[in-house]
Amino acid sequence: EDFHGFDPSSFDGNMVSAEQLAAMVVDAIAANAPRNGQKLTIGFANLQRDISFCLKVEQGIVANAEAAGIDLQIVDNRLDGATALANAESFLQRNVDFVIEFQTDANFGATIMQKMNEANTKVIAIDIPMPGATFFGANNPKSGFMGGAYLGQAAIQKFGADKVKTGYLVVGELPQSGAVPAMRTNGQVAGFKGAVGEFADAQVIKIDTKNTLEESFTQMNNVIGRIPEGVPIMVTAINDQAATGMLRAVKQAGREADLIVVGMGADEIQTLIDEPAFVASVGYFPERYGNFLVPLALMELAGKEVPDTVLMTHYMVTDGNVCEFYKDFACSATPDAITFELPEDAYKAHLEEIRKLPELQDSLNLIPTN
Amino acid sequence: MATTTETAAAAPSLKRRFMELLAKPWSGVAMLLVFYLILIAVFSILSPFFFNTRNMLQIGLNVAYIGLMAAAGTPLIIAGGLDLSVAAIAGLTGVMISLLVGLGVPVWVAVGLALALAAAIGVANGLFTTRLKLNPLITTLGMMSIVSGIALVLTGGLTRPLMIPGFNWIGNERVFSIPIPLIIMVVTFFALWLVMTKTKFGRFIYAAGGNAEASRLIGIPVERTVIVLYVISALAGAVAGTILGAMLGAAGPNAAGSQLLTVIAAIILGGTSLNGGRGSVWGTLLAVLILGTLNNGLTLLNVSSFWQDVTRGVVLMLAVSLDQLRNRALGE
Amino acid sequence: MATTTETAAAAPSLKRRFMELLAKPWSGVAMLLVFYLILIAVFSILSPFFFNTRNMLQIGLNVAYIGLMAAAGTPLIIAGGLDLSVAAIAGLTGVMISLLVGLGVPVWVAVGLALALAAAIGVANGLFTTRLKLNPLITTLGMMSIVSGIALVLTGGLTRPLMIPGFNWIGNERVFSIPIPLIIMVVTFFALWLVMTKTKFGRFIYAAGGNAEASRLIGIPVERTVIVLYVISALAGAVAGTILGAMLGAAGPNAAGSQLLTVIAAIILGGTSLNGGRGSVWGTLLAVLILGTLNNGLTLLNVSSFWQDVTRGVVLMLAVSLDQLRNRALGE
Amino acid sequence: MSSTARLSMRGIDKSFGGVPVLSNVELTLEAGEVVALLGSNGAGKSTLVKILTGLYSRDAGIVEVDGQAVVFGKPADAIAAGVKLLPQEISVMPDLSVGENILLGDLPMKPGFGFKQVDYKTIHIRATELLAQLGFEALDTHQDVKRLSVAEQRIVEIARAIAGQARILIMDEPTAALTEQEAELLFAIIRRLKQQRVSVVYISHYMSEVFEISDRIVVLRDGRNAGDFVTRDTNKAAVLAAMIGATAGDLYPTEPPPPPGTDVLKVEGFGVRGKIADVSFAVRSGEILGIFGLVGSGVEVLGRALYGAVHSERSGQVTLDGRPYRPSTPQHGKEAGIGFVAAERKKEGIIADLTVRENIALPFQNRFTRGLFVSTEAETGHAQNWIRDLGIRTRGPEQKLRTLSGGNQQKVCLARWLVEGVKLLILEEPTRGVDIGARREIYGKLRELTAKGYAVIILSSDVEEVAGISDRSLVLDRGRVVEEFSRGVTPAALMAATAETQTA
Ligand SMILES: Nc1ncnc2c1ncn2[C@@H]1O[C@H](COP(=O)(O)OP(=O)(O)OP(=O)(O)O)[C@@H](O)[C@H]1O
Ligand SMILES: Nc1ncnc2c1ncn2[C@@H]1O[C@H](COP(=O)(O)OP(=O)(O)OP(=O)(O)O)[C@@H](O)[C@H]1O
Ligand SMILES: [Mg+2]
Ligand SMILES: [Mg+2]
Repeated sequence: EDFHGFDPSSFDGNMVSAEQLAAMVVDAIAANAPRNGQKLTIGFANLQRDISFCLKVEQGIVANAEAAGIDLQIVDNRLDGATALANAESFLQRNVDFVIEFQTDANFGATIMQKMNEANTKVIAIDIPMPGATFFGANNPKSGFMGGAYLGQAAIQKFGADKVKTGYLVVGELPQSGAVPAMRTNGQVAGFKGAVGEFADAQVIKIDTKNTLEESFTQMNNVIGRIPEGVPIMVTAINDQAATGMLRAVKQAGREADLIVVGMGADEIQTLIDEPAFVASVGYFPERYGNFLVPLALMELAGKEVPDTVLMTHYMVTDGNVCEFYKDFACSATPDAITFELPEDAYKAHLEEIRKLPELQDSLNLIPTN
Repeated sequence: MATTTETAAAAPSLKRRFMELLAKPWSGVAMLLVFYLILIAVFSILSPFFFNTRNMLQIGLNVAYIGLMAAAGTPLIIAGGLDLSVAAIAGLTGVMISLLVGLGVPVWVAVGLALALAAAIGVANGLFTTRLKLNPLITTLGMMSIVSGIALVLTGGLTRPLMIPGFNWIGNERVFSIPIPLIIMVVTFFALWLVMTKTKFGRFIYAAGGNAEASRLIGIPVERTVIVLYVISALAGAVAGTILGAMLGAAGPNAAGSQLLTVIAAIILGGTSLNGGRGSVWGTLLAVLILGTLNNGLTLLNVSSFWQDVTRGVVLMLAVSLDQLRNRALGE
Repeated sequence: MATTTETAAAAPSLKRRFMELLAKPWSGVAMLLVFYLILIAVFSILSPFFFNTRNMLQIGLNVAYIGLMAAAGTPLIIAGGLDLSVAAIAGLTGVMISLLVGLGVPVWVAVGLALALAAAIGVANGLFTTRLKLNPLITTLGMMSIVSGIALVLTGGLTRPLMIPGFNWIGNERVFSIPIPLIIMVVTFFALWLVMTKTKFGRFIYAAGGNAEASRLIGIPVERTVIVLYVISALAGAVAGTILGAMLGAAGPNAAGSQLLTVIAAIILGGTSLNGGRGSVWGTLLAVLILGTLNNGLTLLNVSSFWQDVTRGVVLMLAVSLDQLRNRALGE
Repeated sequence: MSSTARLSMRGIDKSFGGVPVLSNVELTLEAGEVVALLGSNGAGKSTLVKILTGLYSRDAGIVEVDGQAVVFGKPADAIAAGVKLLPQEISVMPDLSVGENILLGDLPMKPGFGFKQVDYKTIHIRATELLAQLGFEALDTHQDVKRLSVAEQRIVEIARAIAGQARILIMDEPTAALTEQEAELLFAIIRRLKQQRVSVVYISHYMSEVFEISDRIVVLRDGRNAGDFVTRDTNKAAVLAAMIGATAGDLYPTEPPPPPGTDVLKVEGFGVRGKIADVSFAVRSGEILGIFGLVGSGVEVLGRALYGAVHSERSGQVTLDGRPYRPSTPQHGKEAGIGFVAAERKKEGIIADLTVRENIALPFQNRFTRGLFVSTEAETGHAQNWIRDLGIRTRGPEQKLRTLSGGNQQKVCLARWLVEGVKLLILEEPTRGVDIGARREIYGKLRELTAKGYAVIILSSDVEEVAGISDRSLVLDRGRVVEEFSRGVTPAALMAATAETQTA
């Protein structure tokens, strides 16, 4: 359905105009009068405000809310379930008209949604699903698989297929963040294997990045001794920050020549450009989340039908195409650029496999069909 | 000397009465109460959403599980102990309940087993720090690491659902419109206050922390007292974990971990001395409420979480200064 | 009694010599050293990647910034203080350098300014806790909240790049193949050891923490000593932040925050008493190395981070038990 | 005999870190008997009674109570068997009330809301009764013990010791902080306990007390039994000979002091707000000035105010060596050449975790600093001199002060100030807890120091000491000087000076 030029199923992700937004607000107010009698108010609960990804999401939402002329109340869930619950309550206390939740874990969703339903407040959930809320966010299995496959193909181009098999894949994980983000890192491994074929499990090293730069650095430092001199070190991680920390550690150990990195999220563009070993990152475009979220919210408030799941479209971001996504950065041709192809069969098989995993049975709607 | 007596007589009963009030043992708590009331007044003026029954109860509900841990930590610190593992125990408890229920154990039996496990951890903390005389900070920090490690291993690091019929009411229901977690917290504070001030055991707590050597000398079972307090702290952690799990409908392996510093800060801010021998649960309660109110009020005012950090720091310092002002006035 | 005397006579000088060794002031540190060597031996056997110069230096590099903060925290705690703001200062320092350089300030001038800011924070901590006699735990916890809040506000919460020509060598270069951060850490430990054991100021540290009242009465400037130590701690935090920023090529507003508990744990595990008066920097160094080695060894063994938590807890308890064994043997 | 004895300890051995402290020590006690345990500082008296009450374990030996072999693993076991200790070092719970401190071991309870409650009312009634026996019925039993003076805290501890029913009561230097009047009241209580067949071990360094109260005297020397006397059949000289292995000379120096020099410190109309007023005196080089006063007389602040350790408002004129002198911190006092030893050794004197060497060298670190660093050798040399000269019983300069006996800790506190440049020593209770041999050494040393030109002010609640050592003495009462005496005053006259104003 098209809502003043916004169709969630075919939206390109560029911010809609202020006029369009204003028209949406008019519709929304007509269907749902502002609860404070003056202005529509959207509550946004951010996951943890000092994570750059989350901040970019927040900035996108702020920009859209300002353009639409609606009020925004922002809280910080601080990666904590109890805080998320208290924050949700504070939204109800403030009579917000709509809530955008970016919270820690799918399992906390039910309780928060119960309160929201009681108060008749609609919710969009970002990246972590909540029952009965519209889901908007990353396509975890696909983005992970893309990144892993890209890493494999780029590594073959750089080191040759035989040498790659002697190398090590190091994945910076975040195990405590749950099954849904884990689809990303598992996808990375599957994608990598899909691209390089047989690859010994013993040569896959997983480290816990604890979602910080310094921990990624430290743990990469710790494992680097396990990787024999001269073999390829192929690095990917849960996000660009972790990938960067790992990259720094390898560089510091003086083994940059053996290194190849594919990031996740494309939110450390400067590093991507500056570091030759950092060849690509899977684009998440968090700064565009707001472009989806605010129109989606207004659409729901206006009483229009919205799909229950809106997944982000991901693209590989490289030195060669970065300018297409981020105008502030220039594109540059690199000699080792590759033409990326998603190994479709392996990808299908991977999706089949994870659909059977018991821990994902509650999140099947987040597993794409293609 | 003649002059001194004269001036003392000149500025008569009023100032002196005030000084006498300040010198009362509960005057430190009274200072915190004043601070709390000022905080409430300020937020009431600044935010239209703040001062109403619902929000006040909400603050109580938000801090209930923190308050429980801080309540039980207070007599422990007074007796000269310290429990850094309490929040990890809360996390493990939620996880245990969820896992046991998953294995088919009835939920309240699961809660009972989880409490028993917590008690065992408390006994271990107590034995290590008293009988083996290990440093409490390192011992309970080590225990924290072990307990939360086990919770992570058991769950594979994942948060587990905890929506169980007949269970979640303990986190969500209200009695006479007062949330049950808040009732549990208040009852705990009251019970601890009774124990600490009215019973022999309670006096032993203060004696043991004030001067363990002297207490032992007059036959007070110092070690047993401290062990019991470690168990109480661990149990409070377990109850906090149960309540939190019931409230959230889910159990994270490290659900309460981020609140450990808040718990310790509340106890110390409440006037309990880390050196032992001194403190009261009411001070802790006020400190918990102050921290919770600050959080709630600033959030309602839409203050960014970064500025909230700054504000919290300033408020902590101000609150602790008050007590010092009192000491100054008393000429100590 | 006859039998006891006999056995005492039978196992004569050897046992006694051993007891005398145990009674030496450095024997607690020696116990930790033994523990450290055992740890190294175990990992050397279990992992082929562990025992080589490169990995050993790597461990040193990993813990350098933590060690710096723990080193400076040691005399402070010995003197009766406590600094929970040190890690937040590290975060703010990296951010400050990045921001100032962004404003066109030459990088080393920026470092100087950030150090000056840290010193000012240290002075504030010192004045609040000595002159105003505020509780150090609450004061520096408040300061931590303020400092990291400011760092967050300044950066808007983002990690800032810190790749500056002529700067990053301080985190990445090696001298005679020894990483510079490690050199800085070792030099700091050595300098603090000299100050603490060989200078007048060092004596004052131990005296002030051992008995502040008595020290004051023999004319020792107790407050000044403690204030200087707060400044040293804050400066160490700033240097740690600088090194960390240079190593990572980026400055996060809360870059070192997760290591605060490690810093405190290392100091206490190293044998420094939270009650003041007792401790040594070498104990702290060993504790830092033990924690770093454990992390490195377990990671090389591919132990999951969850089991690492469990193991770390057990090792902490074992390490602290050793010292108790010694006290037992001494009959204390 | 041993089968009927109330207490029999035989063959007791104890060593710390391999160093023997007690060897084959024996102690017996009959029902209703008062045995004085005597010995120099560090002889092992406290260690012996700590073993008896389960605070320390013994390495070897037998303890029998009423003929039954007992092993007390902890003091609670000893208490259950009727053995109670009043320890040498103050051991109170500072943040509990006086009443609770006294009755904590046996709290009166009353029924309450379904559980037994602490009966605070009875606590305060009973505590007040006990304090009344000690002449302190006016002490408010509701206040926290930390607000009391040392002497009052000591009284609280004594009240605690005599509360309830002990069969064996051990008192380790109970009168060290008490005045003679207070001690007399204690003796009355001990006599009454004796009639109730309670056995008492009484440790003291005051010979006169020992002869007044004890039935038998057991002497320890270097951790061994060195004499067992029936009190009425012996005399001080014999006991002293057993204690210190030599025949005793006079306690106080007898040779006439050198003529005093010029005024070192001159005080005119000095006052400390709320504590003392209008005090005037002078002390000359080469002179020992004794200032006697009971607790509350101002004797506890006068010395501190002159040293710079009192923050309250002061008034009047003070000159030091003819120059105006107004110290506001102890540093000022020290830099002006004054040394100060506080009465409360444990709280205000020793730094327990530092070594003897470090403690002695602490106030004047600059003197041991060579270039940037402190010279440990210089410190050691200095410390060793005083260990020898003052007869400090220690394993060596590297021993931690914590593990020295009380009297020896006191000597360390004094030794700190015995350096060039100090011209006035202000000593509060300089020989509290110091054995008689060491006291003689300390007094002798003070005389030597004055001969070198030092001036000394001794503030003491021990009349005999003030009478014995002072060249001149002042009596302080309720913040004012009430009498001044010259050399040769009798203890009785000093006491009378306070008594007069008390009754007036
Ligand atoms: N914990 C300990 N560790 C090592 N040595 C100790 C310890 N306690 C006591 N000592 C030593 O044991 C000896 C006896 O000490 P004790 O306290 O029994 O003497 P005392 O006779 O009571 O002396 P005083 O009259 O000074 O009180 C002293 O040399 C002392 O240094
Ligand atoms: N030796 C002295 N004789 C007479 N009066 C004195 C003497 N020393 C101080 N005073 C008076 O006592 C009052 C307070 O003294 P001072 O200013 O030295 O202490 P303070 O500033 O209160 O203490 P501090 O600086 O240690 O906090 C002043 O009125 C001062 O004149
Ligand atoms: Mg690149
Ligand atoms: Mg003794």
